[in-house]
Amino acid sequence: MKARVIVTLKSAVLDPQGKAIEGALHSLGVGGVQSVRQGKVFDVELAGNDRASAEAALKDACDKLLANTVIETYKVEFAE
Amino acid sequence: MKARVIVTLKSAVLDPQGKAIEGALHSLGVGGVQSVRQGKVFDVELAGNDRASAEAALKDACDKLLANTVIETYKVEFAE
Amino acid sequence: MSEEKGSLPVVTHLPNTPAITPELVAEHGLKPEEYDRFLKLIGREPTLTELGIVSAMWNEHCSYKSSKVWLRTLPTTGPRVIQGPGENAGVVDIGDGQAVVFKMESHNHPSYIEPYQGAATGVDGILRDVFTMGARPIAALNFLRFGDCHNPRTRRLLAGVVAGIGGYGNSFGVPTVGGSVGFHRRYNGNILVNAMAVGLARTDEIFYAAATGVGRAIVYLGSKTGRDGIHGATMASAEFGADAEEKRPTVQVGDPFAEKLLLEACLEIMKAGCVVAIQDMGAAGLTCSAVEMGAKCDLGVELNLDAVPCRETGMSAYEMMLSESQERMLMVIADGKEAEAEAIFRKWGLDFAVVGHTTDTLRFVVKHQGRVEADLPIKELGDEAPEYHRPHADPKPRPVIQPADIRPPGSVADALERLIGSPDLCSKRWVWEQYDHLILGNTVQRPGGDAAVVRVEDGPKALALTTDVTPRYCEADPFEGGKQAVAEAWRNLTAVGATPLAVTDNLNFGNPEKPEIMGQFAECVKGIGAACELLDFPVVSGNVSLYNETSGQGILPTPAIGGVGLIDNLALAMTLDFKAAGEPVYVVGKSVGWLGASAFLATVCDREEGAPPPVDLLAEKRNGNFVRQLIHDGVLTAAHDVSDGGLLVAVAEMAMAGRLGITLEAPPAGMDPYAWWFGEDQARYVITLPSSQSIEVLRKAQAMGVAITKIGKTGGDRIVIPGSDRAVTLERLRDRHETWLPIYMGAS
Amino acid sequence: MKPAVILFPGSNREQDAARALRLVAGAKPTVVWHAEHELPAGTDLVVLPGGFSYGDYLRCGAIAARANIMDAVRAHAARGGLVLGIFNGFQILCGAGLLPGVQVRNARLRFVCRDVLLRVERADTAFTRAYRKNDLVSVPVAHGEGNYTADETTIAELESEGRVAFRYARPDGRIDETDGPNGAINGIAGIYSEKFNVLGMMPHPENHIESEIGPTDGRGLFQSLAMALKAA
Ligand SMILES: Nc1ncnc2c1ncn2[C@@H]1O[C@H](COP(=O)(O)OP(=O)(O)O)[C@@H](O)[C@H]1O
Ligand SMILES: [Mg+2]
Repeated sequence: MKARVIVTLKSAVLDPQGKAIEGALHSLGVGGVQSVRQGKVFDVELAGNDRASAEAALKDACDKLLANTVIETYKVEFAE
Repeated sequence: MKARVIVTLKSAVLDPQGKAIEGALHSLGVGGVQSVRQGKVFDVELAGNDRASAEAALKDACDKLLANTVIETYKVEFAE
Repeated sequence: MSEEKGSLPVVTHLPNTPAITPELVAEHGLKPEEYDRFLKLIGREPTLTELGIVSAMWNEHCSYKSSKVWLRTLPTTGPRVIQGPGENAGVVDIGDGQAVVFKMESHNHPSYIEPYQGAATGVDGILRDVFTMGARPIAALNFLRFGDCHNPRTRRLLAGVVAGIGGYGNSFGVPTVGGSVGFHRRYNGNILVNAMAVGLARTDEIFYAAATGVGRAIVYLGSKTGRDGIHGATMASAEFGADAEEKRPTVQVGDPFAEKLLLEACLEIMKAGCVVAIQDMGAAGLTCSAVEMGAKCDLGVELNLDAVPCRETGMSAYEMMLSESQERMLMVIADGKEAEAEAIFRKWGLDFAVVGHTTDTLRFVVKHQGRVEADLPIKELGDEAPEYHRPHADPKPRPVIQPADIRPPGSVADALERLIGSPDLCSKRWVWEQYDHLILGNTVQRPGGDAAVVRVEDGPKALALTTDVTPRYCEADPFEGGKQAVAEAWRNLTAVGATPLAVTDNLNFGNPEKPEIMGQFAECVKGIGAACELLDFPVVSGNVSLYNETSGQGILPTPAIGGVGLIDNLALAMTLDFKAAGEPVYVVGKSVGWLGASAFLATVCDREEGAPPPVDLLAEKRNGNFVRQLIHDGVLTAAHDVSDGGLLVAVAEMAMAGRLGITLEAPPAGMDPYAWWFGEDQARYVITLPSSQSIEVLRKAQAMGVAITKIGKTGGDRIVIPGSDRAVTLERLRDRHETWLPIYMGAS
Repeated sequence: MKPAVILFPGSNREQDAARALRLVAGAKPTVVWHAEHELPAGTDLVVLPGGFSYGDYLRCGAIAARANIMDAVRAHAARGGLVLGIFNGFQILCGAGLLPGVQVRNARLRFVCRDVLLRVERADTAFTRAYRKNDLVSVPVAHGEGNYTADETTIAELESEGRVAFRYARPDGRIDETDGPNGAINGIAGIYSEKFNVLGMMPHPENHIESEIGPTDGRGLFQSLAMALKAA
């Protein structure tokens, strides 16, 4: 089973990388970009196909490792 | 308008990050994880609400900056 | 070129689908006559895997087919040389049972396509070359050339390359202590990324690639194999065309973390006595490493690809043999030591697999899924590689430029400011602050001086390290330019008080199939050889990078020289900064005011013309030995070699570093001031000493026949130039020197 | 003094730390592999050295923070034992919850290796007693992710409890908030735990200890530890 975990910075946390990218896009003349925030995505391949237990395992993975919940939030998605 | 750009490594490209995370999840006893590949996500705020022109701008942004098309592929999604 | 081999065992039936077409041969970069040669060698049509193997072995990168005849002329031996060219890295004795192990290698083409990963994997490969020999890496350097700074790609390439070198070296944990950065439009389509690594080993614990003993296990170690860089080695030898984009997916990604583990695991199993032979998988991975292991000592090799750890599914024999996945090694393990070796590798979390064994058949046999995919004569794959004596045209000599031919646009002070803030001569702090140059705690002289100085273990010995070449000179006169590159490296080592030991080189040139390029190559090598010979500075390792050409435009001939010197007691090392006010400043060596091919002419007058300064190697040796002796006698307070920009730039660098000014004396009577201040005569140093020592030093110079001229006295906060419209404050100079690069890179 | 230096896969300044302990504090450090469950008996100081554990691939220090040995380190700290985390070691301490906050990418988004000035915020701890309060000491930094940050409450707490150990300073002693090496909030270069027995810092005192190599301002930290552990 394939799942995708998306980890993003909490909105109150400063994102220097996003800011830099924003600036760079402006100077490259890419039109209309107002703000950019950068995050991470993990594409995970899981054994079995029980959605609920997979979701539990991924939540566990996020809390233990994938996200730093001090500054980040996460979301788990499953491919249809 | 909000859009999300997801940049992932082409499948044949080595992903040292993913490999290390995979190993760590195993040793933390997170069940059922077979493989992990890491990517980036950019949450972009755009002016206006013309989907087509936004999409064109983001494609441009990806080719010029957000993705390293030598080793990465990207996908643009719009929030409903 | 060589006599016919009469009695090779010939395998007649290997199923080969697809059939080998002329197109397929061409795609593999083999010329029709080279393919014919291969056919004759094996006596039948090759399989696709065999074609891949031979294309890897016979391409320029692995076989040195265009350069070998010239490389053979270089001096490569000396009383301290333990291992010259031919192994993964050169090895030089530094006494006390210790040896320095070093080499330089290019990653030019991959870095142009993907600057971060290209540069990172360049560092990756050269570090592995050094620790394969049993040495722990203790320093890294790099030599970089980019296109014109107005070229839109330059900024991005520079940023990516520097980040990649830092990203890899910093994480791996080796201090990057020196290098060189320059710009020229002739590198617009072909940047140069040459990486050098230096390691330390015990003289009795050096490891080699040559296997011994029949029937011994060949073990695969490190990371898994993927489809990375297939055709990478071929790419490194092909001129760029408009289809460069097509070649993109062959870029590899470096994994410094895996390499660090590989280093520790390799050194651990070497210590444990498990290793008979070791070879890293570099260009054309498994193919080159396995063939070299066997061919070097008359053994056959049989590989079973089913055992190769793969990271992707369904990889074919062809792909496995040509993959350039990084962080991999091949080893022959000592009898009875497999289990111990495997335990060490597992502890470090690395793959370990027996993938073959040595044989007495002199054949290179590759099996996959029950099929023989290749069965080739192993020695001939290496020894019978084509070797070309390519036609070479003699370079056209350029006229000597007289000072009277030059009309500089401003004053001497203006020219100094221009030069010190120019892309080539400005401070490269923006670059080296992105490299961890302090890790391991032995960096005595950091980047910014003449040569980096790195302590050996707990001292008192230290190594001096530098990379040099002046491509403008090589373009103007390849022979003198080749000599000069060696002389400048030798001089930089001498200026910090080191005794030069040996060099590694990285010969970067255009398309060798053009006689004028081959002429540049031949003359540069001759010049390098002449200088190395006379200066007792043998070449112990190196690398050749040809086909640095885009749309017919070749790079400037750029034979980068990496020099290594020894300091017996680092308390006696020398630095270039002015130390105290009121000290006399001298220039050692004769000045005629040579402006041809100078930085002044190029930067200030916008003219790239004229013959470069000739290098008098005897004077070079005499003057250098004189300065080194003064340093060892503890007489000097500062020393700096004179190179790009001439005397005034050298003095300004010393003043900026010491935050102490100088009042200069007028040029000698009859000397044109621009020629005096900016001429690039060779074999020169600027030195300072306490005035109490002056008489004695002048006497010694006279006794040794060394020219020495007083040029000023330290003190104040500016450079006072007689006859100039104004003095130049150090503050202004430093501002010029330090800000060009950060501003160019858009850094705050 | 009985220090243990923890070795994680990808650590690379463990020898630098061991050398400083040897040369300055006269100690014989034991190197302990991350997969161990116990510290050597009698360990009175744990050092988490610099490096790129697990390549810093997920977030700096994140994977190492979950290593077996970290439970033993946590227990040691809970007993009041001394713990020093330098650079990656600091990142690991934050990742393991032994210190609050997090290090993010340097504000200029580049790795930076250079000497910086640190202001010693207090000289009454086991780590700083050989210095004086407000001393300015020169030590190098070498990191790409050293931009220390935490939520407002945490920062307020750190400040009010006097738990900032070092700040990046200018030569005149003022705090360098804009021009520091990494953009850390309030110029924070290092912090203490609540009981002042755990110190995490980004700069490298262990690289400034020998006069033949360069400045020696880093010695004070190791001298302090030697004093503290002798007194204990
Ligand atoms: N890419 C680089 N990496 C590290 N150090 C560099 C780099 N480029 C230049 N430097 C350092 O800047 C100083 C000046 O370089 P350069 O002008 O080429 O010296 P020289 O003329 O003495 O050979 C040297 O100490 C050199 O090591
Ligand atoms: Mg020099």
